[in-house]
Amino acid sequence: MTWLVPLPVVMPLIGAALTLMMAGRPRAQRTVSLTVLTATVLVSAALLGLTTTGGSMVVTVGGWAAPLGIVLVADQLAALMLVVSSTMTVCVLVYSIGQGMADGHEETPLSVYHPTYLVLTAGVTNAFLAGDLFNLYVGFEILLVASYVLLTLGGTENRIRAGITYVVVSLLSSVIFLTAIGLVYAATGTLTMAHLVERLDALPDGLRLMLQGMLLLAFGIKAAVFPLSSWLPDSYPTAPAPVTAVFAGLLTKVGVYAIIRTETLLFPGGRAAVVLLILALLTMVVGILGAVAQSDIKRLLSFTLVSHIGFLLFGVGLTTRLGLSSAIFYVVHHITIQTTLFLATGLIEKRGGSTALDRLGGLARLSPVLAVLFLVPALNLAGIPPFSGFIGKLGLVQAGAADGGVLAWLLIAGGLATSLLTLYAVARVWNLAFWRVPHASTPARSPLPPLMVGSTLALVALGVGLTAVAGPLFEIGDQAAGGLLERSGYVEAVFGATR
Amino acid sequence: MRGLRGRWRDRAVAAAGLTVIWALLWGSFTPLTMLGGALVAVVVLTVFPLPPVTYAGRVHPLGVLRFAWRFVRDLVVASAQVSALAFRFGHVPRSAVIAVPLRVPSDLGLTLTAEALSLVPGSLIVEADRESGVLYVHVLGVRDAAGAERFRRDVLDLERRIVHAFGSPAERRAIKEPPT
Amino acid sequence: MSAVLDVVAAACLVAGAILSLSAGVGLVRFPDLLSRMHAATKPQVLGLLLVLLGCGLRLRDVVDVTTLILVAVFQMATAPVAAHMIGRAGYRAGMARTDLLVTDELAPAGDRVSG
Amino acid sequence: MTVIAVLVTSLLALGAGLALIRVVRGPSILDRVVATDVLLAVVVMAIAAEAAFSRDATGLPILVVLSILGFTGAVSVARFTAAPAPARADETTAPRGRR
Amino acid sequence: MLAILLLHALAALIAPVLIRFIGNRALYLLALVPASAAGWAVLNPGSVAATYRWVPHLDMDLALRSGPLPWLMLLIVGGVGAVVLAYCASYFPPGDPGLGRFAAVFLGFAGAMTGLVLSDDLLLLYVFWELTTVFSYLLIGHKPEQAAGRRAAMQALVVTTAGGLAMLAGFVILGHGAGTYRWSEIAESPLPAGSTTAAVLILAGALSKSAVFPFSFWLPAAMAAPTPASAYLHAASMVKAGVFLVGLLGPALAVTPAWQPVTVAAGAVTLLLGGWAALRQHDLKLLLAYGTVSQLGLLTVAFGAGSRAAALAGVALLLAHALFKATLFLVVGVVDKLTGTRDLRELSGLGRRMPALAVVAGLAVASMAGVPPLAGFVGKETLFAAFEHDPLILAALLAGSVLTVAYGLRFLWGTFATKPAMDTTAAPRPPLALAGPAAVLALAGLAVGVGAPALDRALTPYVNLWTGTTGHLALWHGLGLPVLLSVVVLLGGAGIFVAQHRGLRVPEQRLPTADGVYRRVMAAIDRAAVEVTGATQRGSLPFSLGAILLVLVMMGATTLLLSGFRPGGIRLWDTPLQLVAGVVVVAAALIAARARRRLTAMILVGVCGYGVAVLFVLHGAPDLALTQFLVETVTIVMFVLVLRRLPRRFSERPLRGTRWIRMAVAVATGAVTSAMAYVAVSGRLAVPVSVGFPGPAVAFGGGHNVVNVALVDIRAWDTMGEISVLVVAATGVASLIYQRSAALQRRRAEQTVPARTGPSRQAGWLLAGESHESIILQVVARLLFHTIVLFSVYLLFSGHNAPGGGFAGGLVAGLALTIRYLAGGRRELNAAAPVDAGLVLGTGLLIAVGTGAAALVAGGQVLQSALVDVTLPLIGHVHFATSACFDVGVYLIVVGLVLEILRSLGGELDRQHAAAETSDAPTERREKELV
Amino acid sequence: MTPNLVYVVIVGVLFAAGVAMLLERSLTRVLMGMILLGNGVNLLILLGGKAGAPPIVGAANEADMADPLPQIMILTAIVITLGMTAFLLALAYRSWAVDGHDEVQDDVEDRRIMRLAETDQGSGTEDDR
Ligand code: NA
Ligand code: NA
Repeated sequence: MTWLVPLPVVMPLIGAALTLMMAGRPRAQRTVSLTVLTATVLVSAALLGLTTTGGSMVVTVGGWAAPLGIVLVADQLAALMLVVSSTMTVCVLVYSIGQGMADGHEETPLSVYHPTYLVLTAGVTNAFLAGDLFNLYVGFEILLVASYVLLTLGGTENRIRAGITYVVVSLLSSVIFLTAIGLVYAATGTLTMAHLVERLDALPDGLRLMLQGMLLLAFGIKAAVFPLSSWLPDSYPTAPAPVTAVFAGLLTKVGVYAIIRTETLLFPGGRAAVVLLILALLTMVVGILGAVAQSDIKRLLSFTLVSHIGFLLFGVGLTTRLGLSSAIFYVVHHITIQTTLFLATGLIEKRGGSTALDRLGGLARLSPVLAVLFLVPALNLAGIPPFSGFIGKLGLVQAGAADGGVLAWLLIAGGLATSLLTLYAVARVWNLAFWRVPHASTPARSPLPPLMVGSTLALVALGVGLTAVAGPLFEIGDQAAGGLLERSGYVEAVFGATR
Repeated sequence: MRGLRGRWRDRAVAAAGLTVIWALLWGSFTPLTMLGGALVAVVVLTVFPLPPVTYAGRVHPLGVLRFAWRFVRDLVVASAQVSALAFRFGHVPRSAVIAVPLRVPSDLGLTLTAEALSLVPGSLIVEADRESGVLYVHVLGVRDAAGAERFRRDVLDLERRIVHAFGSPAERRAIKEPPT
Repeated sequence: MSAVLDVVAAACLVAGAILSLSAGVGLVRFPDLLSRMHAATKPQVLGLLLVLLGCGLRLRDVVDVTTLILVAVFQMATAPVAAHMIGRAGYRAGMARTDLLVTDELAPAGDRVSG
Repeated sequence: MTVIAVLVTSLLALGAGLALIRVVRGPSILDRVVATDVLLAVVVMAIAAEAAFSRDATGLPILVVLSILGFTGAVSVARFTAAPAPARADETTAPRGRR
Repeated sequence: MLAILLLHALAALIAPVLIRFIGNRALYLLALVPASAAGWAVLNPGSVAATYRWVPHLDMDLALRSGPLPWLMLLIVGGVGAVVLAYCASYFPPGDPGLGRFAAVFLGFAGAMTGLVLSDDLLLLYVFWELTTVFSYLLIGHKPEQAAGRRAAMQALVVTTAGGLAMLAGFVILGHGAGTYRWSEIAESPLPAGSTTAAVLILAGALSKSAVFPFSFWLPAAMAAPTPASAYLHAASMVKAGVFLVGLLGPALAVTPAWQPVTVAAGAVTLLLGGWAALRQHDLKLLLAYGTVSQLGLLTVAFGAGSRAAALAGVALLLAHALFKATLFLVVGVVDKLTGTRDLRELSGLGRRMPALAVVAGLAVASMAGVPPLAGFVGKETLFAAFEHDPLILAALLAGSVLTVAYGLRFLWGTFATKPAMDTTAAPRPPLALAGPAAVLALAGLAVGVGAPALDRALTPYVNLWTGTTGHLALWHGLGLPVLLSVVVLLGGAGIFVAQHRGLRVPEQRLPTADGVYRRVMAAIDRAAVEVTGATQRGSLPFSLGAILLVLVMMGATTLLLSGFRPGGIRLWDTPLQLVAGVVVVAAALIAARARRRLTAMILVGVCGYGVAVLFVLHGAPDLALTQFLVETVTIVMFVLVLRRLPRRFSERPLRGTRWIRMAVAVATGAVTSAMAYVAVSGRLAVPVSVGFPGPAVAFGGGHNVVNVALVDIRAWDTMGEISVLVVAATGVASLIYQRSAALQRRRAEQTVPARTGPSRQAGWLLAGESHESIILQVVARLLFHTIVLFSVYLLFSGHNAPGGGFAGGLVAGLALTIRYLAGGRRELNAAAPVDAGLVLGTGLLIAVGTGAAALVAGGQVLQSALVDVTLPLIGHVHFATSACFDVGVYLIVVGLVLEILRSLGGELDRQHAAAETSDAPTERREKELV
Repeated sequence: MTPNLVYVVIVGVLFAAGVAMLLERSLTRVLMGMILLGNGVNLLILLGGKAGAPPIVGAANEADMADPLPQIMILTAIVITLGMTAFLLALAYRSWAVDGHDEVQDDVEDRRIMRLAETDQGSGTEDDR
């Protein structure tokens, strides 16, 4: 069944080609996009099932065995990420169709949305499946360039300004990533990650630390780790809601995924763990303070996005099985919830005409559905039990307690404080936008498109559903973490794979 | 009305020419190469249609040889002169912009003349007036009006050589008439 | 035979290189754009042809010689165009130094000229 | 041949250096373009000469490319930058945006 | 037990629907849900446990366990909940739009509270704990139009969540140390290390939830909630959660050093401060709220003291307080609803108008004051007995009790008394539906008092968990100190009430009000947020980039130092020509960085690129050189197309001040990168994997040019990604330049106009005519065009064995189109390539990816290629690798990219500019100027 | 492997020059800085592989061939850079069309909060209306 492995990349690309050729026929484009992405979800789910029962699946692209050619590796972690991310892309696509984004009216330019969106998906899935360091770079480039286009859609003044910040910072991160790859190849002579396992181990410590640092830096920018994060709140909020949603959900997590993958596979032993933990703490605290200072919902959520990356790093930095599995669980949670919240914010903008807190009010009364769609994921984000945010955080706290070090306890304290401030921040949004008397500029009636509401509702339900399936999900996360820590399995799977 | 037939001829000539270039690129003249070249040429000509230009001229080998010889001679001599100018320190060369009305101002003739003139050092086309068929040439090392006149004559000679090498019968007839 | 060809080739190469140097010298020394262009764009054509000739004499393979012929032809077709475009732009921008011009027959016609 | 190689290399390097000086000094864009053109020609010569010395023809496709397309850059600059009024008007026609 | 919880959840979900369809009466139906919890408790007085798996990895399961204390709490939560819900049916006006939401949240809360008291897993307990906080938040904000109400909700949320999080940390310490989170198991084994810290953290949670000093302030503010909610949450149930926790964990944790001092001291202070504050209130609800605070302090003292007798008193008071305080809130609700005010200064003569209600309230106040034979009396007697030998605490308890009596009387007097010089407040008689529930609770208080011995028996198993002297619940303990104290308390309280009535002013307490502390803390957080954000989020791109680069420099420098690297050796160059090219590259780069004019900088950057291409040639990388030359050329054209519109010079630098910093960052980055490269290269020991490329490239890839075979076969997956990048980049260019669908449609119409047919000398066979178009360029462009395209095809196919390939070929073809565009503008371009760039891009991508997918369909690996060798008659041997198809896709995409660039940055900018120049139709830019 | 000093120096200079341009305000300058950085990275990658004869089987001895793998990476990088350049130029143009210049602007919201910080104010988003 290894033929399934490349499909999450191949199918969206074929879809992109077809939608490009169908320029000007939105209905056909819509059909293709939905079909392709739904198929991607199904394939991803199949991969998750197969890897859970039968272990990692490896494809040697073109039949060129590692380390000569490129390998695609679907282990449990990759498969899990695929499932979550492709599900997000489908929901967001439906939402954007509902918004009319994808069809050419309103603020929507051209017929570029569908092909670009599909390529973005392919980039994300490719990054998850990459078993080759350079191919990981290519995956990043694919998703980045697609994100540039989506972020600047319509070319308005704000989007151009934000787009420039985003594009330039991303380009620098790409340069740094490429430099890191160049250095890695210079030192080892190989690009296959499974092969690097052995060759990096043979390098002197200092050199290895340098390579690790460069890769961490590159991924840290993409993951928006403080102090590499200041670009994110300046760029994400200006995009159309579905675009921001899919960015917030997926793009930073791809960076986190890369950190998890490389730290566990290539640089085990937690050499940089202390640095990671310190960065995690700073990211959490500085990020959430940023959120508290904001007066616009989108910006506020962007800061919480940054802040909660700190939780993920916390788990990775602990380098224990529980820490990793909690981080994996938290990634799944965070992708779902952050996407949902940005979609809900899009609905707020649609209903209330703004996302600025001083121009909103009374939404709870004006649109009870919207109130539920915002409140539930907001509480989830804040780590209110029994939602998934709490479960992930609980895992991290337990993992930190198991570590028992001073730094770990500091992080637990920081994490709990961050939780509290997250709650404060979203509750403030609730107080002002939903409870306060409606603002003069709020339209009395403004129906919300059913597709937008439906897709958001689906994601809200999915987020709540994570609580119900937390046990099995944690089991998968645990197995995935086990696989990450036990490197030999990965290496054997890659080198054992033949055509 | 030589429209349709002429265009087919143009295409055939173009295809043949492209096939030759294809063979030169591969440096091989096997049937496979030639056939492949022809195929590619046809595809290229189909995908990118020829501009609606017809080349009515004929290539005259003798004229071509004569033109080539003079061209190479001019090239070498003039290159030496300009190089010498470059190394003659302390001397600032003077120059002129001279208008040369061509006698057979077809687009192709105008261009070929301009090209040949350009390649010969010391002259540079600063403007080409298509309507009136006048080339404006910047000439290095011209000292006076007589020099300018001399240059104008040289250019017309060059035009004659080109028409003799590549021109259509009508053009060859036109070039024989004394300049008005 | 081979040795003779090599010597000829060497001569061509050296001559070509000298011409390229002269182009550089003219480029630096000549006073205005149009003069510099003469120095720059012309000796290099001959110089290039010589170097290509030298190269062909050394390589001698049919494929390579035919390729070099194409290179020469292409170079001769394109170099004048670039020179013309730059020269024209320079003239239009008033970069021909009138104090060095013996005569300027374009000046009165300037406005009527069409591409 | 080595002596010839060194000689040719030095001459070409010198030519390139002089051209680079003009690229840097300008003063006009067109001067720089002309000088860049010379640099490109030197590069063509250098590649051809290198092919001649090493009797290695792998660089020839590069020569074809440079000979047939090398003028594109110069033409585009000349075509658009120094043309009359419309394209030259820069600072004056640029809209005054909000700062 | 799980069924009860699920029932609550279900009821909460359907409550709004139910209320919409059958109105307020639905509440009676819904009241059965909490009642079922109480009913279950009645039927299952013993210890019951049930466990359902949830997240075993975190040891968080649905472990439920009922014991004596949970049993009692369940009775309170379920019973009071049912009564209050029934009360709500009449309290809320019919058709109140918020009632559905209220009922849902109320039931949700009841479920959470039920879960809380039944949790055996501490983590599960925390889950329910937080849920009650959230539901409380939503109930407090039931009428959210007033800022004060919203602020109160937020305050309660933040304070109790903060405490809750501390408690969670405490739980984790305990659970981690004990290896289990089941309280039943932790309690039975010795306390793990860190229990003291855990105990303090847990107390923080418990005390904040129960509004004990210093967290008391949120509770009075929470009175913004509808009165029934206050009765239930802020009197009977939620605020008891903290006390409950102290009671639940106390038997094990009281041995930790901090437990007793903290609980007893905080409880005592709360008792006194709350009572004192209650005396000063005019709003009846606030009076009760402060009274609740005070009583919660009392309960905390009782449970915290850690003796059997005190605990027994605590349990009794817990129950008593739930009953009498809920009663009083319901009474206030009735008064408020019927009179429209809760201010005791505006109420007069209600006792006469509502005697029954007055009796009910009197009963509750009597219980509160400790009048026999009510529940309050039973509890308080036992409590006095428990602290007989602890004079300090006893004194505090006495003082507190005196205050309780005083404010109890004040409440009764304020609500029901006929005041001189005041008209009797107009009010209808309270309907039974409103007064009934209050009466039920008041009577329950009486029943508890009377049935004290039964209660005593039921609670014995719990009390036995504790150590120390045992007490008993009884109406009559015999003549002793407790009875005496009870009398003193009643008299003292009455005395204070009378004194206050006579004009004694109760001075405002001068202790720092915790409410102020909360405000200051939140303001400080807000300020910190602004300061930190202002310092780290500068909103400036150079700042963001600078931060990243500084990290790079510091990280690089540190690891370089750590690497302890000794230079092993260095070569100057592979060939001295590298030095020549290098000098050009370095000079061009440095001068480009300083250039002031855009085009100058562009040309220097271009020179730099050409120099790098030469380095590629010298390195033995002709494919790279080829591509680099082509890319540089395309780049220059693109730059010119855009820069022609931009100002000639770079704008004045607003950054002059930071110039030296930027220079330093730049130099440091360069130096560190160089050093890292040097170290990395020197560190190489192993043979690169690529030594294995050449053989298989020929054998399996069917080509001699290893680089090209790698691009289209060995590493074709990378190439597939890369062409996707190009496709999207091209799409993005179109998106930015055209912006709107309409513009792109116009373009499509334009470009499909067939090329002009027939030569016409007059009109000119060239489309030229504008003054900046040159006849020479046009003729040469047309003459060379097909040759260049042919050459591009040559490169495409020869690439497998010589420098070339799809990229180079595509770029060459693209440049052929470029030359046509340069010669004749966009019409010439349309004549040359009458096809939509998007179609070319899509086709190319489809071919390339389709080749990969086809291999999959054919049963191979994705992108696997096959070699085809055929010998054709006359023609000869044909050798062909299917990967060439992939390369065709690449070729098309590159052509499509260049075409898109020419159409957008070329043609469309021409058009926009022309439109701006000529038309008086205002363009977007002009509009901007006016703004 | 022994590093080639010329490359090491060029890489350093290209990075320094690129960064210097990158830290400017004008987007076209930033773009040019990116291009310089791209060239620098490409040479850095090239440094990690052996120089030699072009890796064309048959034209040279396999042992003398340059390492092809860095070349493949660089080729990919070059082409990606081309796409990015096109996009950024379009962005620069749009920026000019919208704003009248191609300067990178500071974020308005961030600036507002910085002003609040400078004047020692709170975020002003407390719920007090
Ligand atoms: Na990113
Ligand atoms: Na991101």
